[in-house]
This record gives sequence, C-alpha cells and structure tokens, in this order.
Amino acid sequence: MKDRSLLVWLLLIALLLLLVINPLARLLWASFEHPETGAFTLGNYAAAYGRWRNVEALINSLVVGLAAAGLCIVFGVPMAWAVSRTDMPGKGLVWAAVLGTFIMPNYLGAVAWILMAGPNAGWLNRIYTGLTGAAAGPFNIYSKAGLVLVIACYSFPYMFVFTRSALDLISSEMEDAASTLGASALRTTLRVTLPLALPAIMGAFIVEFLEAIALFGAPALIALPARFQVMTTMLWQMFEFPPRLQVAAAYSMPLLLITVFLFWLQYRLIARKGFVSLTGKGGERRMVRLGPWRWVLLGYCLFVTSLSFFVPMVVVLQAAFAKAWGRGFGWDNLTLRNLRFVLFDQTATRAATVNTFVYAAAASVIALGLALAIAYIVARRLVPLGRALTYVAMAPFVIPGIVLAIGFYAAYTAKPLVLYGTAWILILAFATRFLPIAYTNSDASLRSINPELEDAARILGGSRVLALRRVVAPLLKRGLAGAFILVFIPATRELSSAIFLYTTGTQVLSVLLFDKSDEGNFEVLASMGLILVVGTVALVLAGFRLVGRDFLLRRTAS
Amino acid sequence: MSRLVLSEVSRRFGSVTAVDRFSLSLAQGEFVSLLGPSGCGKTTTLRMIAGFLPPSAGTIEMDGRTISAPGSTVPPEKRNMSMIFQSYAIWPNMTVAENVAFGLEVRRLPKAEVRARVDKILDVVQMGQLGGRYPQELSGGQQQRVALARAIVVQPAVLLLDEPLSNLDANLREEMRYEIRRLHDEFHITTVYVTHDQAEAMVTSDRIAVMHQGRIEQVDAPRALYARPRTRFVAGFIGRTNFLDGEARGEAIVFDRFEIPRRAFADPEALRGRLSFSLRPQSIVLHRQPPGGAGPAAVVPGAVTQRAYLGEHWDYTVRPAESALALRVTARPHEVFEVGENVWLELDPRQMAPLLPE
Amino acid sequence: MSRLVLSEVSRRFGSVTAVDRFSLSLAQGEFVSLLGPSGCGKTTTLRMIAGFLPPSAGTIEMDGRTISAPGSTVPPEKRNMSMIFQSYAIWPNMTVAENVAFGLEVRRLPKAEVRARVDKILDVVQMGQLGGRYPQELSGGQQQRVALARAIVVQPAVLLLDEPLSNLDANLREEMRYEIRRLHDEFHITTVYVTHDQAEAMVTSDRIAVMHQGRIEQVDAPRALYARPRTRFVAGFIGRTNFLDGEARGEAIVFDRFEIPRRAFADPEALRGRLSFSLRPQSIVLHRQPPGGAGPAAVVPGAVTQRAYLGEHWDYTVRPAESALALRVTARPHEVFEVGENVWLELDPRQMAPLLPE
Amino acid sequence: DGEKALYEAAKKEKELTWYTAHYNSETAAAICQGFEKKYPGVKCNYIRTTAQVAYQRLAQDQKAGIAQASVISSTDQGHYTKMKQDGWLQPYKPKNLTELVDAFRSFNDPDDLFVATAAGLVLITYNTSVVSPSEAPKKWTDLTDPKWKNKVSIGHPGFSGYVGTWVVQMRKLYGWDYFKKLELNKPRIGRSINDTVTMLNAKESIVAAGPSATTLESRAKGNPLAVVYPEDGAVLMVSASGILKNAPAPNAAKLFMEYLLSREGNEVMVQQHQDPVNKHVKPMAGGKSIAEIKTIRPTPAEIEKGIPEVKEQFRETFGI
Ligand SMILES: Nc1ncnc2c1ncn2[C@@H]1O[C@H](COP(=O)(O)OP(=O)(O)OP(=O)(O)O)[C@@H](O)[C@H]1O
Ligand SMILES: Nc1ncnc2c1ncn2[C@@H]1O[C@H](COP(=O)(O)OP(=O)(O)OP(=O)(O)O)[C@@H](O)[C@H]1O
Ligand SMILES: [Mg+2]
Ligand SMILES: [Mg+2]
Repeated sequence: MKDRSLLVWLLLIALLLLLVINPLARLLWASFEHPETGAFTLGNYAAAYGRWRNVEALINSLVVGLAAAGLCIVFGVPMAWAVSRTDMPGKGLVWAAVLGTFIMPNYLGAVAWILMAGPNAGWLNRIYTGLTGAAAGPFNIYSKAGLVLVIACYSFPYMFVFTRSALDLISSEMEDAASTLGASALRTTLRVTLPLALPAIMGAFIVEFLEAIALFGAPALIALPARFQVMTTMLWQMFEFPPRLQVAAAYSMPLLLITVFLFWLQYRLIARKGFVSLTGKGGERRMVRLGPWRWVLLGYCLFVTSLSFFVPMVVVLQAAFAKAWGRGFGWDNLTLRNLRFVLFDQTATRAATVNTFVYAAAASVIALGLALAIAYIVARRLVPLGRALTYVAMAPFVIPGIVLAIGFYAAYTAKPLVLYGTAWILILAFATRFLPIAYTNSDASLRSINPELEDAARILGGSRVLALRRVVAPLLKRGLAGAFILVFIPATRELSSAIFLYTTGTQVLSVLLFDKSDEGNFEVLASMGLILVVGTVALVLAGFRLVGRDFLLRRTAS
Repeated sequence: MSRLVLSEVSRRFGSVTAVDRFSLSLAQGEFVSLLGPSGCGKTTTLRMIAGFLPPSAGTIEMDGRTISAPGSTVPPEKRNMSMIFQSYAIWPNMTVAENVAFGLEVRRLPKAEVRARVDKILDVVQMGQLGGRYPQELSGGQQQRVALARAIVVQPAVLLLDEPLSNLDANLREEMRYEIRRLHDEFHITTVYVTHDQAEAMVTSDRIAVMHQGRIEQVDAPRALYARPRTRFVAGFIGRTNFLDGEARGEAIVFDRFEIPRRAFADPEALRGRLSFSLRPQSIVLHRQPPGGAGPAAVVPGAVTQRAYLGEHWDYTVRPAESALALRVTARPHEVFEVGENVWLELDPRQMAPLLPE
Repeated sequence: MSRLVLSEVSRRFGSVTAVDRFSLSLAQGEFVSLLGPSGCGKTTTLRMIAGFLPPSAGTIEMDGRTISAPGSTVPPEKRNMSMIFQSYAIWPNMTVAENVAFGLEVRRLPKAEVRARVDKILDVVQMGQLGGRYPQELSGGQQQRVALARAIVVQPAVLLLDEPLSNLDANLREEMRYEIRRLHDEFHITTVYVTHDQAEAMVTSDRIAVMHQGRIEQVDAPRALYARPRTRFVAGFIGRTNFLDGEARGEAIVFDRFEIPRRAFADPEALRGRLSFSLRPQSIVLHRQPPGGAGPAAVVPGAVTQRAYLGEHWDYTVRPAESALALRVTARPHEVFEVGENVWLELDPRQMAPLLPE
Repeated sequence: DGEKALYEAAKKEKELTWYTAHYNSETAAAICQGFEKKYPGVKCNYIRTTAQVAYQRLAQDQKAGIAQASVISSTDQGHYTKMKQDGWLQPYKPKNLTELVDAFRSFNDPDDLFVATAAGLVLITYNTSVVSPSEAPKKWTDLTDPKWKNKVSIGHPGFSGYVGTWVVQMRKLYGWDYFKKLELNKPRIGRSINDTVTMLNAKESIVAAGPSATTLESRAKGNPLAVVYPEDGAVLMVSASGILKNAPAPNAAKLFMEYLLSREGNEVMVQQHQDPVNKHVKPMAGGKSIAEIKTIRPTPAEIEKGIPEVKEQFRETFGI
C-alpha cells in the first residue's frame, strides 16, 4: 500500500508545474519561433547572442550581480548575527530600518543616491569639496560600483532575513561547545555559528544574485548615464518598435542554466554536511555578551542602514513634504499637500492599495505554502528525481519580469487556465514570480530540523501533512514569517507583470507608482513611498507580535 | 497486541551494512529487548519496524500483512505503533502537556479525556508539576521522560523504545521500567526495547536478542542467555565473564595447569577436542581454606592479583597457581581478601557454558 | 590541574531554584562525581562552572581567582575547561575528525600533531574508521563518543562531563570510564563527572557529591558514602537499601518484632531514642538452617515473599516472622530459595548505618 | 443627430476598454470620468501602460483571439503602421476632426484608421537656480557649446520613441555631426525623456532636451525649471488613437473618439497639464499654444525609417 499523502504531494507538484512550466514553456517555445512565419528556428538565439553588445551586457549583469550579492553578505550577515545572537542594543530599530529599506520603492532609493553621490551636485561630493577645497568629489554613483552599491543596499534584506531565521534556530550549546574548547566569540561565530547557517546564506546569495540580474529600475537610472548596459536594459530595448519578443525570450532562456548551475554548486558545497540545529533535545538560545563591542556592532548596523535607509529617507522626507523638491530645504517650501493628495485626492489610490495588499497577501500565502511543501518533498525525497523540482521552483526568478510577463499573459489567456481579467491572474503571477524566494528560504530552514521531529509526529498517527502543519510549520514560523515579508513586499511593488496583467478593477499601486517615477513626479512618489514605509513597517512589526514567542529563548532566563 | 515478523531484513547505507539479514519473530504481546554494542544496528532495526526506513532487503510483517519490503512500505502513521527516539525528538515549540497530548489529539479523543490522560501519565513519569514548561526549560532526564510519556500515553499496538531511560537515575529508571512493563502487561503491547543496561533487559524482557555488527547472535530468554551463552561474543557482552580454553583428553577436560573431570560437566558427552567455556565471576567462590564437602565443584589453588571495591561487591582478579589465566571473581562486601593472599577457587563445572567455536 | 571552589552558589530560573547554596571545593586534580535524581541541578551546576550561566548568588573560584559571580563572569573560552554536553552538541556540518580537531586547532597546534592526536583519540573511543563520517551518519552511541573524544583530546585543566557514557553499552562504558580516569591521572585534570550510574561514580571518583533538589546532601569518598550514608535520601539513592526503624531501649535496639543488642553496633554509645538504619540487601545472608558461630550478627527467622532473577544475582524479598517489614536480600545465582520457603536472615549490625533524623 | 444615435448604441454596449499610453493614470482616469459624465450609462475602462506594453497586450489579445480593447492610443508611430498592415483597426472619421489643430492633420491616416488625439513638444529645458534665462540655450545647436560640458541631459532613442523622434529630427536638421559634437559635452543619458526632469531637479544636469508637459507640471509645483522654445523649432510629437476591428464596443469607441477630440475632453487634458489638440482650447499657464510657436517634425515615414537607423548611430557615438 502506498502513502496516502502521496496524492497530496503529486497534486502540489502538478500545481507547481502548472504555475511555472505553463508560462515558461510558452516562452521557450517562442524563443524557437520565427517572428514572422512561426516556424522553428535557432535564429532568435543567433540574434540574441550573435552580437557582442548583448553578450557584453550579460557579462555586465553577471559581474554586477556577483558583486552586489557579495556586498550583501558583508552588509547582511553581521547584522543578522547581531540581531539574532548578541546583546547588541537597538535591535528593534535595526530591524525596522531593514524592513524600511526593503519597502522603500527602489526608484526612490536610486534617486536618493543620485542626490547623494551624483558626481556634479551630490551632497557627499559637495561636502567633500567644501572641506578639502578640491575641484571635484570622489563619489560617482554613475559607475558599476555605484550600481552595485545601490543594488546591494536594496537587496541585502534578503540576506538579513534568511540568515537571521537560520541563526534563530541554532542552539547556544553548539557555540558553548566551541567556547569551552577555548575558541573566542569571533572564532566561534566564524567557525561554528555561521557555517551552520550556510544553507541560508548561500540561498540568500543566490536569490540576490538572480534578483540583481533581473532588476530593471536601478540599472535604468544608473547604468545608462554611466554608459554601460546590462541585460535588462538590453531586453527593454527589444520591446521597442519593432518589438522582437522572440529574441528577448531567446536572450533570457540561458539564464535558467545559470540558476541550475548555482543550485548544483550549492548542492556540491553542502554535500553530505548536516545543518540540523533543532535536535529534539531542547536547546536554548542565549545572547552572546559582547561587552563594549556591542556598540561597535550597533555602529556598523547603523552605518549600513544609513546607507540603505536613513539617508535616502532624509531625501524622501524632504521631497514628501516639499512643494517643489528641486528647491531644496526651506521653510517656505514645506507642505502637506503631497501627502493629502496621495491619501485623499488621488482617486485610484484607495482601490489600488486594497488590491495591492490583498493580492500580495494571497500570493505570499500561496507561494509560501507551495514552496514549503515542495522544499519538503525535495528534502525528504518523497518522489523520485525530486531535486529537479528545485530547478523548477527557482526558474521564475531569473527571467526578467518584462519577459516573464509575456509568458504569464500567454499562459492565462489560453487553456487550460483562462483567468484573464480576474484578480487570480495577478495573484498567480505574483506567487509564481516570488516563489523562488519562499522556496530558498524553506529549503534552508528545513535543513535545520531533525527529521525525527516529524517522525515522532508520524509514528503517533499523524500523516506527513499533519506533521508539516503541526510540527514543521510552527517550528519554522518565525522564519516563515520572515519569508512572508520577503515575498509580500516585492509582490506589492512588482511592476513588470502587473502592468501586463491588470485590468479595470484590478489596478495595483505599483502601476500608479510607475507613472510617478516615469514622469519624475518625485514629490508625490516620495509621499507614497513614505506612507508605504511607515504603514508596512508598523504592520509587519505588529504582525511579528502575533507570530508568538521565540521558543528557543527561555522564558525564565535571568 | 500484534504479531511482528522480521524476515532476513537488511539495511545498507552506501557501503555500510547497518543491519544484516535480521530475522526475528515476536509473538503477540511479547516483550523483546535488543542488546548489542554501540553501532550494531539497533536503532536502524527499530526505524525499519516503525516504517521510517525501507529495508534494503527482506520483509517485515505485522499480523500476517507485509508492512515493509524494499519497494513499498506502509507509512508509519498507519502502523499503530509508537516510538521513543534516542534523540527524544520532543517538539520545542510545544509545552510538555502539548507534546504528550499530540498523539491523543490525532486520535480525536474528546478534550476532557485528553486532559485526564495527559495529567495521569505526567504523574506517572513524575512530571505532574511541569506540564506547562517548554522543553528547553527542562533537564535532560525530564526531557527524556516527556518522550516516554508521549510514546506510552497512546497505548499503541507496538511500542518501540530506543534507550528510553538512559538519562534517568537508578531509582527513577526502575520505576519507569516497571511502568513500561505494567503497561505492556495491561494492554498486551508488543514491545521492542533497546537498552544498554543488561539488568534492565534481564528483568523486563520475555526474550533478548543480542546483536553484533548488524546480525543477531542469539535470541533467548534472559536466564538462558546469561547461563548458556552460545558464542564468545554473547558471553562477553552479557555480564562479565571468564573464558576458559581447554581440551577434552579422555575422562578429563584439561585447562591451563589444572583439569576437571568430564563427568562433572552438565553435558559430558558433547565435549570433544578443543573447547571454550564461559564462567561468570560470581560463579567462582573464594576460600581461605580448601573447602570441605565433595560435590561436583572443582577446587583450584591460586592468588589474588588485583581487587576493587564496587560498593555492592568486591571485584577480585585471581591467578590459578602456575597458570597464565587471570580469573575475575565477584565477592560480597564482607569477603575481604588482600592482594597477594593465597586462596582456593571453587569452580562449578555445571555453570561453565561451552561456546561455539569461532 | 586546578583548584576549584564553589561557595554558596545558587541559580534560579524565574521562580524555580535549580541550584541552592551549593558549596564544594575540589582539590587540584581531584575527581568528583555529582550524583542525584533527574532534575536536581547537576547540569545547571556544570554550566555555571563552565561559565555559560552566571550564578544568581555565590561565587566560583579557580586557583584563587573568582571566575563566576552574579555580576561578572570570566567567559568560558578563558577558563581552559572542556565539557561534554548531555545533548552532545556535536557540529553537524563537520566530520567526526573535524569535530575532534577543533579544540586542537584553536590551540594552534601544528597540523601534523593535530592529525596524530585526533587519530589517536579516535582509536581510543573505537571510532578510528569513522573519522570521515558526518554526525548524522552515526549511531547515537557513536555520536556520544565523538563528544567524548572532542572534550578529552584537548587535555584541559578542568574537565566537566555530563553523563558522557549514557548511550554506550556496558563494555564500552567500562573502557571509556577507564580512559577518562587514565587521562585524569596522567594529566592531573580536575574532573567533575555527572552520571546516573552509581557503579561508575563508585569506581572512578575520589569523592562523590549527592545532590537533591539543588542542594548537596552529602559529599564523601565512595565507600564511605555507600557504607555510611548520612541521610535517608542518600541511603536510598546510592544503591538499594532496606530501612529499619527502631528504638533504643536499654541494652537493646528494638525493631519490628525483633531486637539486636546495642553492643553489636559499631558505635553503641551514640544510639538514643528513635532510630533509623540503612542496611544493604547484600549485607543480609539467607540460610536454610540457623547459622552456627556466634559473631556479632543477629539472626532473625523469616519467609521469602518474592524473588527475581537478575542474571548476576537473585533478588529476594523476605519478611521477618510476624513483622510488617519487607527486606530485600541479594543472593548469588546458586543460592536458590522458593517463594514461601522459611529462611534465616543473618544481619550484620556493624553494617547498619544510622541515619540523621529528617 | 449622429452623436445621439451613437450614444444610444453605445449604451447598449454598456462599457468600453481603452488601452492607452498617452498620459499618466490620473489623466486617463480624468478623461474616462469626463466621458462617463458626458455620456452616463457608458462605462469607460482604461488600461494605462507604456506604449510597448499596450502593443504587446494587444498583440497577445489578437493571438489568443480575445476581444478586450475597443480603442488603442499608442505613442509609437510604428505601431499604427503595423496595426494597419495587420488589419487590426477599423476606419472611423470623427465629426470633431474639424476642431483638430491644423498642424496635426497630416498625422491622420488617409484611410481614417487612426487620428491624432494627443500632442507634446520636445524643448530645451533648464534649471533656473543655476542658469539664468539669458544664459540659457536658445537653439538646439547651443547644447553643443562646451560651457555645458557634463551638464547636459538627454534621453535614449533605444528606450523612448519620443527621444527617437527628436534624434531623427536633429539628424534631419544638422546631420549626425550634431550628436558627435554633443558627445564632446558628455551628456547624461537617461532612459526616457522624463528622466531629464529628475536630472535637472537634482542639479546633476542643468540643461536638457526635455518634454514640455512634465517639465511644466514640475515647474507649476514650484520647482526651479523653465522651458525654451528653440528658435530652430520645437519638436512636435503627435500621437494617434484608433478603433480596433474586433472592438467589443464599436459604437462606444466611436463616441469616445469624438470625446477625445472634443472641447470638454481637451479641457480635461489641459487641467492635467497636457497639451490640447482641440484648436479652441487654450494651453495651461507657462506654456504657449502650439499655433504660436515654430514647430518642426519629421514625417511618419521618416520616423519609421529613421528610428532604427539612429538607434544604431546613437550606439556608435555614445557607446550604449
Ligand atoms: N529555563 C528554565 N526554567 C525553569 N526551570 C528550569 C530551567 N532550566 C532548568 N530548569 C529546572 O532546573 C532544574 C535543574 O535542571 P538541571 O538541568 O540542572 O537538572 P539535572 O540535574 O541535570 O537533571 P538530569 O539528570 O535530568 O539531566 C530542573 O528541575 C529543571 O526543570
Ligand atoms: N546515514 C548513515 N550513513 C552511513 N552509516 C550509517 C548511517 N546511519 C547509521 N549508520 C551506521 O549504521 C550502524 C548502525 O547504526 P544504528 O544507529 O542502528 O546503531 P545502534 O545500534 O542504534 O547504536 P547505538 O547504540 O550507538 O545507538 C552504525 O555503525 C552507524 O554508523
Ligand atoms: Mg541507537
Ligand atoms: Mg542534566
């Protein structure tokens, strides 16, 4: 007799295939289709990769992606460690700032950075020239380094949240064992604690790398003036008239191989190693006492969040409360008009806000549930060739949104799932697009749980599904809550697929924000950004209260 | 109450063979212990019985139905078993009471009954006060007791226990052992018990299976296993023992510098050629004077070479005169001999168990 | 080699007092065991000594320097101690050899020496073949041996062992115990050993501290503790025992339906009023006939009410004639009595330990 | 009359959907509201996207056989030629065509498949806090003056049809040398023409080839921006709208086309800072009416042929 849950797994796998393969297969098909005749051709690939310019843009993307993901490690990992495992003060503030960073529309961040580090008029440069009398300042945001910085500032929250959820589950005894052998706190952290979080760190690295490749907003603002192209800016041009959709598809498809390669690499690096930190023998988490170093660490956290959040926030605040942001600071330039406009006058905002949050929440729940289930299927080898599902689950992320959107549109206006005009098309598109984030997180988290914790539930008569629901999910709930945010927030600002798929009545905020950024209406944009940041941070912090206590922290520790 | 039959069950991990053609049949309601050195495959066997691991070869049947075979296994949740894990596997996100209540809730018992049964079992494991604690607020032994309570509260058909008492003190262990046996007797739970404590296995089990490198060496009732080990491994593993190598020569069995008449042994006819015997340290009595009375016992002079006081008894090492042997002898606290003292060893040949040749 | 002094150390978790005014002073290179029921505060004490937990009150000194006090503690890595955790806490992402090598690498030993020492210690714990395995590919006992190897390979000044052998079979346990003691003797490592196995504590320790509900009940050398327990708790906890309540009346101590002359006791003058004694089961000898020879022993008639065969010995329960007492008696395998049989109990009053009134 | 009959027929169709790239969402919403107010009972749904997305959506609709949009308003000349070629449009000649600004007439399709309904200008723009009106460039060639080195901002023809048209026009006027000279000033190249507004406000650049509507809207808020109508001609952008052949609401679509050209409709546009196409409607403050100024523009054929060429040349010269 077979496991009854098998049916559930097969259903979920079918859902995964439907959500991911359906649109992707259409793109793959298009990439081999002659634009005019529809006949099979390799010509699109020749057109996409036959030009050095396109290849060069791809190389630029890879370089920028790697550098940005690397910088994210430098930014995110120490902060995650500080918040999760040390007695550093001000954790709430740091966490709020990381959230704020993530919520702040990426366009705002990029513009803020242009204001700060623009070579001609950037504040930093002006301060520098003012202090030194030099003719020009050293900072130039219009450069590859500048782009890397902006992308890293904007995407290190992935690293932070992933790493933190992993670190939250590591019992202090693992560290105790090292420190009693004479290892200093630093060495213990580097040799024991962080390596135990390796799957999460690598997962975040991959997510950030892929995201950096697929990102359009910041590169469009920074790469072009810096006179280099990246893959997404190239792609964008392929949609200009005469559109070369098939070439665009052909240009993106090889990115899937990169995803496959990265996961293969991760698989090799992790190999037989175990990362079980929840052993089933209790275990607790105590905060590492840093002494005076905790102020140093706080300083570092504030430095990073200043780069990513506080300083851009100054720019945003200035613009949000300015009549005309180009006039700079000034009492006579202050107004509440922008905020009022966004909150009360702008007719479309209210419906769009509701839609945005509802769709994003629904998509997050779907993505998270599906991701956890698929990661579980893969981790526990419930079906043969399960590992292949990893690649399927990760595929949607690396395909730039503008191309993927075409796949969605084609997929949901044709059988078997005609959803055109409904909210579901947006929800499923968001869920699919951000599934990889949830998947990576679930995959990493599952490694930290001793499978015997589930076994114990099963031998007592609970099915795997019940074990997943009653044991695994609650154990991971803080991590999953983090993953929820990581899916929810990008879903609220996802533009490329939204603009393709929305219809009357299903408008979302990102489309409205896009208008504002497209026409340089910075005052209103900043106001919307401000409201988003304040509202969402408050919501999320309140939400985390509901998630419940951190069970590895003793209630009665002194 | 279930009949469990393991037939030629093997399990490999890569190139390691953890369990090797393991065959054992448990009667309904039988209590069998698995004994064996660390790493011999006990846990792996339990995990196959529970259905967590499919065997690489062989089958497991329950009540005549095949529940495990290399290709297909009935999932654990369908087996009406219950298991205590060596790692405890208690859920850190649930309180003690919630951990224990889980299995009852899965069985959809009414709330009031769940509460009553949880309270009762927590009292049994002496954790009545700690129901609201989280696992990480418990000591190691308390955690183990939660695992125990969680497994036994559901009264399964088959109970699998993987060293359930290893972290408890002697008194508590005795009480818990008693409780496990009581539950077993009351509900006729077929029980497989893994333990490192031989005394525990001795007092609780109907039969004991001794494992070695994945294979069963001997399955027998506790006394038989102790008194008549069949292999050198079993004899050495179950309790401490002395090995005596000898040879049958005519009417005597000749050992290193002493001999014992053949007819003094329990089964004199079977003794041929080179022989090995196991003789328990407490089956040797030390005397200051040559003991009187004939009897079947053999008496050998010797000298004490080492001694240790172990609280409940003395542990002496005695060398028979001129022999290279070093015999271990257990004596009562008041039987005090000094190192170097000359003694008489009284050996009972009927307690000498002949071993299979290697 | 370090002197360790714990003075009035207490530790509270919320409203629970896990350790309560614990005072103990260890000489340099001393081997002290902590014994006590599950949840009595042993692990908490070790964790305070190691520096993971600050005490709520009291101080811990090492070589005259305060290393733990409520406000300030020297961090664990500065203490040159090493600890085996009840949960093992081996690192799942490192191989066995990497786990063991860690402490040596921290000490910046040359690569070749690290390798040599790791190989050697793995052989000692009989895991020489398994250096390349990851922990999740090991059995429970093998994991525990990794934890043991990792802690002892660094030859610390103070070694803290929290039930390091609980998941090992008897033979292996004995070898490991021997190894721990050998290391201790060779390098004069001050050792605190938590165990539930009294025999283990008996053979390895210089002194044993018996804990109960966070407090120390008695600290003594093993034999003294066994032979002269001072409280009912200690007597009951260390080995099995019989409690005999009596009253001093003139020249006799009167028990339930029998009496023993006062002068037969070890310290006759001290016996006054109501009294309790502890008498070990193996200090009672059963006879079919009233034993001859005078001696100081008291002889009481009785009848066997229960018996159990425990492999190494018989466990009888005997009721002295007309008495309500039920005395447990341990006898050798060949001393076979049937239930109901009339016997003579021979009690040795010098082995009866008077207990402090509660 | 005809309008009445159309209205009656449109009411039966209940609603129409309009794919538009002409304005931002608010303007589109305002126009739809105005239409609904004027013609109660006919609901107006707008899908406001970029021109490329609008076209892709339409293309996918056609491929899947979905009839969703009734009216399409793209900003890309090429789209109309292609749609005409592929037979996606149906002819309609609005009555209100008579009120169209004369300069725009030549953009209408001779077969009435599409007509001009929106207009815009590319002008010289500058930041008034750094550049005084007298210093400001007066004509397009002034942008190549070395004094603007590192201070000019332009868009990229690869990303924006608006910019593409401007580049074609400049090449037509001054040859490609114009851009070679401009490159000596190392202009900041943004993606869309609107990026120049941000650049000017941030003072990262101080002069630009920018759009009229967005620059003036920002100026209206008080930002230190101003426009110059170049002596050698403001580049005129005209965008058309058309009715789809498979329009689910053809009558409502026709009615809507009328509205786009009507006075009411254009007044709504002006309120939203757009340039009007109805000759009776005045432009907003700070701007001039198109009739008052010198405008220049390439022909649709020149645009279509020129844009792919200038994209390549642009890459040659500017390296991206
Ligand atoms: N965080 C906590 N909150 C409340 N009580 C605690 C906490 N940690 C430990 N305790 C209690 O303190 C007592 C001592 O715990 P400790 O772990 O020292 O016991 P132990 O002697 O090691 O027991 P065992 O032999 O079972 O391992 C136990 O009763 C335990 O329940
Ligand atoms: N995943 C694995 N890969 C390789 N070898 C394994 C794996 N799991 C177990 N083994 C090996 O199989 C053998 C049997 O393991 P098992 O856990 O059954 O032993 P055990 O009898 O329970 O031992 P213990 O008394 O120490 O718990 C051991 O030698 C162990 O090293
Ligand atoms: Mg085991
Ligand atoms: Mg403990």
